[in-house]
Amino acid sequence: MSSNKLGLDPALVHRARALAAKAGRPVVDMARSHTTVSVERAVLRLSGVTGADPDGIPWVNRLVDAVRNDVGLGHGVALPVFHALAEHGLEPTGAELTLLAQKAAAGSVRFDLPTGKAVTAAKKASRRQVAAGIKLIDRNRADRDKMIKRYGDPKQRPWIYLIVATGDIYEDIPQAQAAARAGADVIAVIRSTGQSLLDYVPEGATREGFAGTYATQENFRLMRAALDESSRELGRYVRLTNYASGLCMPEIATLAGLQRLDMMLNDSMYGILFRDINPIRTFVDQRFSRQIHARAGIIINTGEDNYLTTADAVEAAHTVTVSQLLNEYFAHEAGLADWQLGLGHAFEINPELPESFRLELAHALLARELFPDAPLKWMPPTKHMTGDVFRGNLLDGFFNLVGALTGQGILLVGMMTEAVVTPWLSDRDIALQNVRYVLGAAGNLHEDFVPAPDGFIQRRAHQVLDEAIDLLEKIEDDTLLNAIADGTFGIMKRPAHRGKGLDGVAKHDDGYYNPATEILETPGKEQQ
Amino acid sequence: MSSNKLGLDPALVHRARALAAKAGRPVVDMARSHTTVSVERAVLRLSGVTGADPDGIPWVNRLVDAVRNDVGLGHGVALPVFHALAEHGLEPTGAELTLLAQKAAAGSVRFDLPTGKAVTAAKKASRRQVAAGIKLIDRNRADRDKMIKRYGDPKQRPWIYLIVATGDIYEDIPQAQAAARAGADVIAVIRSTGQSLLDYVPEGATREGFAGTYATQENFRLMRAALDESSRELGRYVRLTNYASGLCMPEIATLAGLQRLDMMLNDSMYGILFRDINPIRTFVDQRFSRQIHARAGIIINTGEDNYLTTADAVEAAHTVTVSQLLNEYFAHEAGLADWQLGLGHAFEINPELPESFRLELAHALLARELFPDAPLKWMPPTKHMTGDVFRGNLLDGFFNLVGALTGQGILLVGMMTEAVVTPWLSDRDIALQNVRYVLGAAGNLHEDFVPAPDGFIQRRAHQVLDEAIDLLEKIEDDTLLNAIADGTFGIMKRPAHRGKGLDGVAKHDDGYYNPATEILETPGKEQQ
Amino acid sequence: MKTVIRPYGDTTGDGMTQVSFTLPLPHDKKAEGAALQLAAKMGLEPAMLVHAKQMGDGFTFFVIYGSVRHLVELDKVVVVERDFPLLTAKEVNTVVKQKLRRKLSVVGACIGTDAHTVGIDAILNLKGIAGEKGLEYYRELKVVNLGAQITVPELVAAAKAEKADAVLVSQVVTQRDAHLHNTREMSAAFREALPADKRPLLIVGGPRFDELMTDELGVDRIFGRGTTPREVASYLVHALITNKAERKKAVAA
Amino acid sequence: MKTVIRPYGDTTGDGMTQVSFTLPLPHDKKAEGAALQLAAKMGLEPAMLVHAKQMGDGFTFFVIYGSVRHLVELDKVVVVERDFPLLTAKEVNTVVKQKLRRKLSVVGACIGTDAHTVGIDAILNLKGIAGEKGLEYYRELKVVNLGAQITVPELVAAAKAEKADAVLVSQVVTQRDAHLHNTREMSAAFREALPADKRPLLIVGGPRFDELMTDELGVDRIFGRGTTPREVASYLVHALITNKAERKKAVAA
Ligand code: B12
Ligand code: B12
Ligand SMILES: Cc1ncc(COP(=O)(O)O)c(C=O)c1O
Ligand SMILES: Cc1ncc(COP(=O)(O)O)c(C=O)c1O
Repeated sequence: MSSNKLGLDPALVHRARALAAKAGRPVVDMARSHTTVSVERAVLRLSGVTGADPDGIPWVNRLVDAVRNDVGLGHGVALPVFHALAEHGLEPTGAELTLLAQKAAAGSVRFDLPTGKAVTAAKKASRRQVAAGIKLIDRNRADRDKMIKRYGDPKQRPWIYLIVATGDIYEDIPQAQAAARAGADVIAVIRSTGQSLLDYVPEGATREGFAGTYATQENFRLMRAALDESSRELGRYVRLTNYASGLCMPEIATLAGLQRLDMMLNDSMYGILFRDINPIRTFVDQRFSRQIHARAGIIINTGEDNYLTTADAVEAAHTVTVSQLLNEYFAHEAGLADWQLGLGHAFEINPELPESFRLELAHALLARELFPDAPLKWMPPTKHMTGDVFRGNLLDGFFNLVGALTGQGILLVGMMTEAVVTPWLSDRDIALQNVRYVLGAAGNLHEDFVPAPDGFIQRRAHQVLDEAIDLLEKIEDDTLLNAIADGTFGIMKRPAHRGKGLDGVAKHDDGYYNPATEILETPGKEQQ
Repeated sequence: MSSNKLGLDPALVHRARALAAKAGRPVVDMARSHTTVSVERAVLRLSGVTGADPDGIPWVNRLVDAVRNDVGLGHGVALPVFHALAEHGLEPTGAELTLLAQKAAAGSVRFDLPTGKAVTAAKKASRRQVAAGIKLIDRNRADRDKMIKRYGDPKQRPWIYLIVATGDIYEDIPQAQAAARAGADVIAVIRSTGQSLLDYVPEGATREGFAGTYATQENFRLMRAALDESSRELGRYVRLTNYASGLCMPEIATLAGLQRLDMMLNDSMYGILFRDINPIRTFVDQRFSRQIHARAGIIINTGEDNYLTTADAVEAAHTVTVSQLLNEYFAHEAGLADWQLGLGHAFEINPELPESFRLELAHALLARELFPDAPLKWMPPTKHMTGDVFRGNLLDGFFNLVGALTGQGILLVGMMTEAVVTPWLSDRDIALQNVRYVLGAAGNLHEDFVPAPDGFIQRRAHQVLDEAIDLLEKIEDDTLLNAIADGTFGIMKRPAHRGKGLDGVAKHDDGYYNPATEILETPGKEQQ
Repeated sequence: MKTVIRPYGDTTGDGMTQVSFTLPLPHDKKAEGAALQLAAKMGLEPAMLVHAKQMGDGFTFFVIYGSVRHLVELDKVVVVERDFPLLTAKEVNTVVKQKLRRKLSVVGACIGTDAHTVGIDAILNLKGIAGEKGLEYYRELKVVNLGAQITVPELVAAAKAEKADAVLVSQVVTQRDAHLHNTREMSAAFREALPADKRPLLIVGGPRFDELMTDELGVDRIFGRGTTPREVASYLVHALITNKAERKKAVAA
Repeated sequence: MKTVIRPYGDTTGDGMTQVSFTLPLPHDKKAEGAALQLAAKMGLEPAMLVHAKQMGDGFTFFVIYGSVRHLVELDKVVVVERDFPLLTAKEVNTVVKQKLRRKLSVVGACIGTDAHTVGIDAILNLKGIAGEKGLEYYRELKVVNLGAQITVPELVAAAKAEKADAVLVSQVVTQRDAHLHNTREMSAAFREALPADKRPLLIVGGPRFDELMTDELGVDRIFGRGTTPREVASYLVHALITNKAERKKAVAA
């Protein structure tokens, strides 16, 4: 749907985009000149390092820590690791790299920076090895394309997106399959509450998350396999989503690529604002993770909806727009195409407010018309949901209707028990029935929805866009990092030098080398 | 709201109306040349006859039966009764008329038709006495106007209409008051299941109805007094509704006028179709009852919604339109003004049907635009409601939305427990919350609702109007009574000479006299 | 299959259940405590009171979630399972023709003040329901549908006049147990009017009946929500023809 | 007021109640029977099964209405009633200033992996909630809000450093009883780290706590859904100043 129901001024829209680029540019520059422990671990994962020590700490962590101890991170881990590999007469394979990690952990390897010819050798070896990893990602992308061709995409827009959150992958799987059978097009496995602050990715199949299941490579694999089964059964490719955000964004993004996940929550600021992760760490991690997603053909979902759980959805509507523009800029810069941009927004206006539904329509349509080629992720009411589940199901219905009227791409299905529990099996069924009713009965009502010229909806949308431009001007003036420090987004104040994970950031030294970035930034050659 | 969103052809609309008048005319002629036991009892009620015998049979019944026994009904009861009154030296007052009834029941009075001067005397006496009754109705109307002036009408359209149905007037009253406090503008007290087939109106305050409370003069009085209290408390005149339909339509209409009820369910065909009451009986009763309502300033509610519980709401949509046009014709003929025509229609399309919501919009908007000055009574889903109360509340929300989008006048509030029980206190509260949300959040959305030119909604509305005109042509050809006999409405086949209550009908003899009809048909003099 | 199960929220055995009700109390802490007490008595443990809303002066509506401690014992579940074969219309007609050798006479009605005919019409009328034709469609059945608001004496008279093999009664209104009263009145009237061996098979149906109550109500069979004509026709053939011997025995006893 | 009441549908004493749950069974008569068995165990009698829907292969969702036979005994309702006077901000400040003669030190946090800060922020931050300012607004209170995902050792350390009179902990995530585990861990850590008379007042809050569980959780007070800052401030003054004598006694015992 690419309409012009709001009569937006193209010059204004262009100006908003240009301002976002200006405001974002310094952050990109910062991201390009820094690395993090997780970026480096992602490089090792791409090189084939797998598994964890007996305490559950992945070998990639042990190896990066060892390298860092010996030579710091400023040159990246690729050079010292592949140099050491050669020095110890090991082959450049995943298995032998893992062996190296084990040795390093045991203290039997010391790392040095190679010099001279050894540099070229290490570069070449590491690039070859990482390229093999990226090839797996490419193959997954091709496989996905094939499966979509075979099984087909959902018949309708928006795609129906459902959450599974038992904490136990073996309870998640049947629930996800049941949800798919009941009509879900996308299944998201919510993560355990603690995971995003873990500076490592847990290993193996897990059964003990709190309000979500750990994101692990094995859990990804199990769930994707289960949904492949469902796709076959249903004749419709069922997509799988997980969460990249957190201290391990680059690695989880990589694992998602390696296990053919289809969408990932990946926001440029969510970790900063809602997990108190250091802003610099986040921006650096984010850029790498998005480059991976771009390559993997994964659709990202951004997190603007979250702002409206802490800030007021009317007062802060323009901050959502600003953030969407920033997320778009960062995404394009990282190589993501428009179809990969599941920009977030939400139905979070206090339902008691007069005209709340029309305000929601105005906001949702603004997003739709600002980003005509992005799928847009439309999030259901959460903040104003209460234990009154009857009312809850009603609000979700009107949320679904806004989704249909404004052509949203991805509809995150709201649950009537939002304020009570993580979704029960029956909640999901009731919620899907709600979506089916609204899309079936009123899915084409957008044809008859014409915001009155200069009426309430148009005026509100114009006002939000104006406020967004004002704010972008301020941000451009004062820097994005300061804006974040001031509580611009979600009323969360996050100074640039506070927050978790800053110690995992390193500035590039001269001669920093990252074979993954190199490959990802010069596409074409390895890509098929 | 008087818009032209459907682009209806005024010539076609005019033609539809003309056809309805032609089809209705023979029925009106029939009604004008017949009377019924209930019409005559209504005359006596207007004259002030009250109370019942020890078995609960009202004195009006005993008196009419006695007259009928002696001289038949063909001349009406006014002449023989007032003649007998004079003969027995009784005064023309309600009390003495009641006394006469008691005597007649005891067999100590015989009735004759007066002749010569006695005719003039009886006419005069009866007319004076009935005029006093009608004066009470006029006074109630004036009181209502005053109270509306003082307390005000509901702030919003549609008016919110809620049902109370405990079977016990003393449980009904607090529930009605609670409903009013929670936002109801109109309270309807549903009747006990058996009442409409009783050929008498029960007396006194009652506590033992099934799925509804008996309509009695005393129950009317008690509830109206309670709602007057609520009106004072709330600063908003709360209207009261009951049901005229049934074998006692003329009398109940009269009692409603005497107790200042504000709206009455009064359909030209409901009793025929859904209570198997004889068609002739119904049409005669209906005309008289409507003349009373016209005089009393009571808004009538017609019953087209019911057709869609037995017939399919899409297939039979045009039968609703035809019936509305007929109801309008009969109403105008009986003296009702447009603002008194709460023509019925309903949200009864199978919600599984694709585009069901847009079809509902098309139908509701057609009614709106055909009858721009009538308030229209918009009825909630019932047939496709199930025990899934969560889904039920959602459907009711979308029903409310159609009401708001199409400018309905009276919104009968749907209950999530429709398929389960007569409404509980909490059901009503949840339902009102639903209405409040929809009207508050999306009440003005009609400004942005513009059916696409020649789009789905317009085409559907035009199609229904065309089908209605076709059907009216057939009816005009074949007579309305035959159409009813053939199952045209609600798939119920009701031949003209079958059904209950036919024995209570009498053709006017020469010299038939009905002081009430006389007064009601020559307004101006008695009316203030 | 396990014989003991519990409700399922999102984990096997979690017992999760939702409850709502109104208490005649204004909303305060005490009222919430009262609601939780009731939840505990219902077996919710722990119970979360997630919503409370006062309505008018003296009532509060509550929504409660929690884990119910009761176990569902599958081996003790009592239900009326279909104990007769489901036949096609053709089979029904054949059995009637070959074994009864006359038309099977059925009289149907909606009795008392109940005027909900859609249910009985769905069973009897040609049109049927859910894609199945009603009993009128069955060549070997003679169906008289009396319609709504039929009194019990009218029904008994019609059953006699039609020499009904079976009487089918619908009851939809349940407020104040209207359906139970009317059914009892009806079965008592047939017991009084006719000797046991002349009495037609008595069948009632409606969406809110408990199918286990046949004895209490004095009827032969109860059909509930979602009944289809074919089930009824199959039952008629079973009860009146195929299984007649048993029935005779039972009546004699 | 009566001391025994029942739920109210539309008539006093009717006991009407609505229940829904899922059973791990495919939908058939037996499953409906199982659902009705559970309803009966919960005390619904008679129970009407009004909705059943199979979900996936092996689960069915049920909605049941019916009259619950349990009585609510109002005299046996146990609740945590507010047992302290509700003060204005001014009054709180005055008491602290006059009786404590120093600022009252409060440390707040959301512990464990829980990152829901809106609730604790509503209590502590200037902005407050429901038109009431948070504790930061109280001149005589010194508030340190540690924010989200604070570990218990971090919290204990901060409480010591700030010489906290009271520690306020929020827990919103309840899946697998996370809130209960975290609270127990927290109170145990304080018991271990500090002698009884040095230990700050321990308060937890969150929408799903049972306010009666203080003893089980080892805390002084629990605040639930819809708590306002003023209630908390009033309680602090009551527990730490006005009622200190009693508290001392209790601790000694
Ligand atoms: C349609 C309808 C009407 C129509 C009836 C038209 C008609 N000719 O039948 C009209 C509009 C006239 C009407 C009026 C009223 N109705 Co009404 N109506 C309904 C409605 C919406 C649908 C019922 C229906 O048709 N179901 C579809 C049929 C196919 O299903 P069914 O009846 O369950 O039948 C199936 C089975 O039960 C079984 N079955 C049924 N009978 C029999 C008999 C036999 C022998 C067998 C074998 C099987 C069998 O087989 C059928 C097919 O599967 C329901 C609400 C709802 N959604 O259920 C309210 C409902 C039944 N009505 C109700 C009420 C109260 C009334 C009124 C009394 C209201 C009033 N006071 O004005 C009036 C008066 C009616 C009266 N005197 O009885 C209440 C009953 C409450 C209760 N539990 O006691 C309901 C539940 C609505 C409500 N919540 O208030 N109603
Ligand atoms: C806002 C919100 C978020 C925001 C939080 C932002 C922030 N900075 O706080 C974001 C989007 C980040 C978020 C994320 C998640 N959330 Co969340 N979230 C909510 C939501 C919508 C509202 C909570 C809220 O703010 N309520 C408003 C405040 C004012 O109310 P309150 O917390 O009850 O506080 C009041 C009282 O309880 C009391 N109180 C509370 N604490 C304290 C402390 C003291 C000392 C005192 C005296 C009083 C007190 O006073 C307060 C004022 O009256 C709820 C759903 C809902 N509608 O309730 C889900 C909800 C709480 N979230 C939930 C979940 C599962 C998550 C996630 C784990 C999902 C995931 N896996 O990704 C994540 C991760 C969060 C984590 N690690 O903890 C679940 C919890 C389920 C459960 N019962 O276990 C809920 C119920 C949603 C659901 N149904 O799934 N969430
Ligand atoms: C963009 C984004 N990332 C991540 C998350 C979840 O993060 P966590 O796993 O830290 O709770 C969310 C939550 O909804 C989100 O919106
Ligand atoms: C026009 C009309 N009259 C009367 C009734 C109620 O009639 P009864 O009291 O006969 O059930 C209805 C039912 O909804 C109706 O629509």
